[in-house]
Amino acid sequence: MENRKSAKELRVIAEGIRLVTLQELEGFGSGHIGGSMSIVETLAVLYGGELRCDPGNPKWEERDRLVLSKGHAGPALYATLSLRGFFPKEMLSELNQGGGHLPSHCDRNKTPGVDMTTGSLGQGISAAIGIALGNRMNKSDSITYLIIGDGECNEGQVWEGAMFAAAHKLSNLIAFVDWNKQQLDGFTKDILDVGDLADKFRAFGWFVQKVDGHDVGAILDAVAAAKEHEGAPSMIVLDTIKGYGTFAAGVEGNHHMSFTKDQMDEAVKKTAEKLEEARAAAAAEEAARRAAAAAEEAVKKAAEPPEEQPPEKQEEPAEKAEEDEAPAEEGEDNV
Amino acid sequence: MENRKSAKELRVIAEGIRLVTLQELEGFGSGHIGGSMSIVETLAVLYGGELRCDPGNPKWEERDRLVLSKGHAGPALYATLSLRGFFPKEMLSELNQGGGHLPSHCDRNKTPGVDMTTGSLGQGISAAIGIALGNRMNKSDSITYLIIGDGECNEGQVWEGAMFAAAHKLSNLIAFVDWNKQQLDGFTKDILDVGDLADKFRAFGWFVQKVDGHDVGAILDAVAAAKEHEGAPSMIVLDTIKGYGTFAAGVEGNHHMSFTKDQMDEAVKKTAEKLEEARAAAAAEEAARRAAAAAEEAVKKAAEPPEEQPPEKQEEPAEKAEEDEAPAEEGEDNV
Amino acid sequence: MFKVCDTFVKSPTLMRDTYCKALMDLAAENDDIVALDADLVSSSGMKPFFSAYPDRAINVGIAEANMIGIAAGLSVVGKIPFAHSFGCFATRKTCDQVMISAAYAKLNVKILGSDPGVTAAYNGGTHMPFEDMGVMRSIPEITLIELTDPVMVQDIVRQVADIYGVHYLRMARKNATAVYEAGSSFEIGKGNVLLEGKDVTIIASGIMVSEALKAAQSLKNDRISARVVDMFTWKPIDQELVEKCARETRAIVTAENHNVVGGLGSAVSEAVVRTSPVPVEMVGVKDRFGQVGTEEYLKNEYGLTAAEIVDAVKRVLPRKKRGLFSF
Amino acid sequence: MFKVCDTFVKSPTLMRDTYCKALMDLAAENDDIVALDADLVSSSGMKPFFSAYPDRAINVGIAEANMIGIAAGLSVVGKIPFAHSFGCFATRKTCDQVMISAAYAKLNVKILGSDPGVTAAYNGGTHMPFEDMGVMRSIPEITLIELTDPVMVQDIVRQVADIYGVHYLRMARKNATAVYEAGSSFEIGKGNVLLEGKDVTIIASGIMVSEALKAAQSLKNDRISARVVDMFTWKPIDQELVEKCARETRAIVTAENHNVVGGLGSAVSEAVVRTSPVPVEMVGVKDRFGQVGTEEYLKNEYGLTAAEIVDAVKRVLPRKKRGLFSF
Ligand SMILES: Cc1ncc(C[n+]2csc(CCOP(=O)(O)OP(=O)(O)O)c2C)c(N)n1
Ligand SMILES: Cc1ncc(C[n+]2csc(CCOP(=O)(O)OP(=O)(O)O)c2C)c(N)n1
Ligand SMILES: [Mg+2]
Ligand SMILES: [Mg+2]
Repeated sequence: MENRKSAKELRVIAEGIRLVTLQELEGFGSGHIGGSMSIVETLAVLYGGELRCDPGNPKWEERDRLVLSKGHAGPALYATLSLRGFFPKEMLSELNQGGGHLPSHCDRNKTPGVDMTTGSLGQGISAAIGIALGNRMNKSDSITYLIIGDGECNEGQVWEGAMFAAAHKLSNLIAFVDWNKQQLDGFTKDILDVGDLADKFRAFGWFVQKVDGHDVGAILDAVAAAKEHEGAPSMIVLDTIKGYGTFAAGVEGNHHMSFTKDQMDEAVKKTAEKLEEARAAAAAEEAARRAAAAAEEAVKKAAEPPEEQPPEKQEEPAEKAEEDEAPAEEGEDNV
Repeated sequence: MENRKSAKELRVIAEGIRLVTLQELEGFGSGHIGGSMSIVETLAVLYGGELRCDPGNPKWEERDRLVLSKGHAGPALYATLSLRGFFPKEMLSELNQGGGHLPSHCDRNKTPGVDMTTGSLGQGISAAIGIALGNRMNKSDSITYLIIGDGECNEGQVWEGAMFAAAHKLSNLIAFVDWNKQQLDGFTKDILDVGDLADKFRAFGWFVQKVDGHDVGAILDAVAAAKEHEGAPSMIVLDTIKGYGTFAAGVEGNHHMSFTKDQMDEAVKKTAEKLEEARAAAAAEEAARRAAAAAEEAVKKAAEPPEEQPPEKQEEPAEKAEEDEAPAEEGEDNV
Repeated sequence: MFKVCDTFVKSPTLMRDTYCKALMDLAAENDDIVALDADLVSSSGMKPFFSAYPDRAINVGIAEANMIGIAAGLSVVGKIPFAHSFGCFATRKTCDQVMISAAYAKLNVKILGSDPGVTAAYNGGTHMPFEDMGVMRSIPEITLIELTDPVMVQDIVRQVADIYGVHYLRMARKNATAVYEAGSSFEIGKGNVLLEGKDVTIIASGIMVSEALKAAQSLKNDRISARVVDMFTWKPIDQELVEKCARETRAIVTAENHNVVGGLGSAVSEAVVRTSPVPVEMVGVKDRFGQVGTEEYLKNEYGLTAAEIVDAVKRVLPRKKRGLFSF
Repeated sequence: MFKVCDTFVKSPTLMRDTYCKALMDLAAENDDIVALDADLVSSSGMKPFFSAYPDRAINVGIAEANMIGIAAGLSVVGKIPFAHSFGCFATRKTCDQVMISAAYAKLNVKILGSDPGVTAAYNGGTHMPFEDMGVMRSIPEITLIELTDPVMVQDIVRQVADIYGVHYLRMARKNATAVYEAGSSFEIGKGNVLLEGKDVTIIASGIMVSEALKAAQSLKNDRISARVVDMFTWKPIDQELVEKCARETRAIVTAENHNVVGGLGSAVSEAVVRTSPVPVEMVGVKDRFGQVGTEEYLKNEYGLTAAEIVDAVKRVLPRKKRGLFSF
């Protein structure tokens, strides 16, 4: 828990991801903006620290995995991976370019840091199950994360996987469903009403939590609770808005969009402002935290005799500070 | 309601179906006895009167339909159809014969009275939905019945159909799931635990009832309630025993079985006895009913002046009696 | 009867708009026409149909297998369902349903698979079917058609609605090079000889038809006379025409926007070897996966060009038999 | 190296028992071997494996698509999954998963489809895959193998475990006619010449291999010398051997327990027409659906017999070219 970033810090990361994703899409002129924007906060929580990985060694065996089953949201993941240092920012211009590293749908063989090839909806859950099952066989403590779409839940394979994962008590599988209420042709309630997804996964035997999918703190807490939970796979239902934070938010036809320069300039500007606000808030929080820590330290030193534990304990905050800085720096690089 | 058969009458039909199915399987020497035996009571209720059909005109457009999605239970349906007069009893010996009319899995092009081709598990629900939807478009009041297996519920297509039928409020679709707790390789809880199927279909938006699947009266009531229910498809969860009423009941490996002559002789004998008991019970009930009716009639005649309605009203019981006799006769033919 | 356009210009109408219009015309005449889609109405261009006939238009959501099963069920009660998804999903996700609920059950189901091969462009490898026809081809009794241009769409959709059985149509959604003059009509199961020629026959389909015509033009400069056939029906293949071309030109080049393994080249080979074995060169995708890119980029990447056809012709010609020919 | 048995007796061991034994031997050596099944362990004969290695044996229930996806996921973390279902479901229900999660993702997944064609016998048309290889054949880079007898099962299963990639194996579950002597070994991608001959080559697979050998014997009486090839790898097809046979015998008959449309006959035709077009006759299922019956009944019904091969040879021989042969 102590290693976890604060909500304010994650907010910085999220706005950074949103900004870079928009710039990436801007470069191409159109794209899957809706489904990319709605998972930004979740990616911030995962790559902000919850998902164990090593950007310098993307194939590190001990890493956690993410299967982005709604593979069309690749642009958001690519932005995240580049911010996290998996590949240089310049590569983002390869989005959808013939022969490039960033195809429209996620491809494990093309992009450093992408763990599974997806794009045919419904398939990701099974792959994630296989990975989680394999890790269990290998006695690895690695966690497998999975993100699926709400429209994707129309696919029967999602329920085949749901039934299996529960029957096999795959507690090392933590899934998110991006409940953004829209699929390709329109609102899910008009196309194929998925009803209450939390209810459905609960009936299928999952440990289900429902959170505001744009509230990094809520997502963070849910992931923590999911990690704690034993004996069942976890489903975190993300209550989100498709296209969140941009001109695409909740509008019709926001699945795959072309946009005008004005629209995009405006969105970029707004997001950059939000990023600045988030940074200020995080910095204030950090300053306050340091002040408090220094005060506490002073009190402790005055009151207690030296122990064996403190040195190690002290290292932790130091590590944390380092980690904290990294994404901020990356964010700056990329603004 | 008044046209409905009594539970005692349906019991006679059920034992008749069980007996003839056993004889049919006996002829071949092995077969899908488990899944055939568990749906006998449901078939008795449907072909005992709930399912509108005309054995003389199997392709009658106004008929109700049955999609037996667990198509390997064909032998039970074939026995039922022959008892109901769709084809001569002799044809039952064609079970699994090359070039014959009764393949191991149901085939709409081979067997009179079979409404849909099945055998690849999971597909029946979609076909049934299509039929129900088409009937709704055609403004027909025909009802589509569907029987699926509990193991079959592993298939994602079942849940694709479940989500669709609820979203489209297909109340002209009445489905049964044969919750016999076993699939091919063993008990569902050991192979792939389906958990509480009633819960799952409820979470998917269906009107769900759970009944003892060997209690014809309970099934009858559930079908009646399903017909009444508006705005949602119906799922009747049949609590059954695979292989019910025979040596195969609930034992391991009862999905597809070979059997000894002794085993089968014993099962046939036991079922024939049950049939006799059921007949006696039904006859007693009928006698009591007639006596009561005669008494009531006498009282009425004595007390009331003639009205306009009575002649029609009187016809109904007559019709009913006729219908009642038919299956009994067929049963006798086939014992 | 058909007439070939002599210009290589893009059709003014999009394939999908013609498809939608054709189905709407049919629906106006026949109450039994039903349209189904799997959350790709925005792509299939069927919005006008869905607006005009809401009671006969069903968006099943992202559930292609269920869609085909529902289509089969609808046809049980006399409906004539036309179901659409991208070609990759319309086949790979539904193979068992097309086989059992539709074909084996002998029902009447029409399937449109859009975005064949490189026309999937930016949707990339997961969405780029070089295998859809191959997946379907071993299903008995099914009819497989690739639609060349809007004029053919217009005519074939109408025919397919009238002919009982399972039909899979493969079609680019957007604009195609116009190959036929308006009002042309076509016979399912018969290839169209677009250009006569005596040295070689180019048997092409879909976007490769106009490439074949271009190739034939350029071959003329080399004094090579190439016959061009639009083999829009892949199954049943026009056995008679293939044999005739083999006999008369003694060499064949096939051209398809599909894997040559199991595709048109394969179907033509099966037909050729029966009675009239002649050398065949195949232009098409050589057992590779799809990827993102513009259609032009991809055509070059996979060798789906007139230049590639010309090369294939030049490779096949020296292998023609010069001696006694006994079939 | 392999040796051919000269008797046509049924193997004493069932194919499935050999399969299970082979996998158990592998599992004993290699912790990464994992078996998956979709509620057909009783059929696949894998019960001993499931008992011996409960932690590496997964019965996914009746959910074939999920099974293949899980297999792909397992291979992401280094496992070597062998997944089984009946051939019909192992292909038709999983086509999209095999294509994307396994092949396109370049993972390491082994699939066994049992009960090919008429060996499905009493399970009838829904369960009788005459199309499984056709469905898979257009998927790039996949290896397709039909296992002839237990001796081959033993050897190939081991090889397939060692070779990274997607392999689909097609195999009758019960007893097969013994074709190879114990200890024979095989090279994937190379056809086995079982019998030399100069007038015609019979290229067969699966249950048709022994029929081909019988046909060759009976053709001897008519002084026809038939070469017999067991083309157990359908993809990649042994291009070199097909060309050699075409050149040397100038006529080919294919024999398969599969639809000739898109099947082995098709793969051989594709290979033949490239450089060595010779007449090919195909023995196999002629675009028909399956049905119930004994294997014997069905072999006659669909013409999958030595007699049918003999007829095909007699049809193809007169069409051999007598004149100058220029390839
Ligand atoms: C099997 C399959 N069918 C159809 C598509 C085309 N498609 C891509 S995205 C999409 C809509 C997805 O909706 P949802 O899962 O809700 O994703 P999100 O709203 O997060 O974008 C569709 C239909 C696909 N990729 N895969
Ligand atoms: C798609 C598919 N996979 C596998 C099979 C083989 N199979 C036939 S019956 C059966 C078990 C069915 O179990 P359940 O649905 O519970 O039926 P019941 O217990 O009523 O017999 C299996 C696996 C099949 N027919 N279809
Ligand atoms: Mg959505
Ligand atoms: Mg069961």
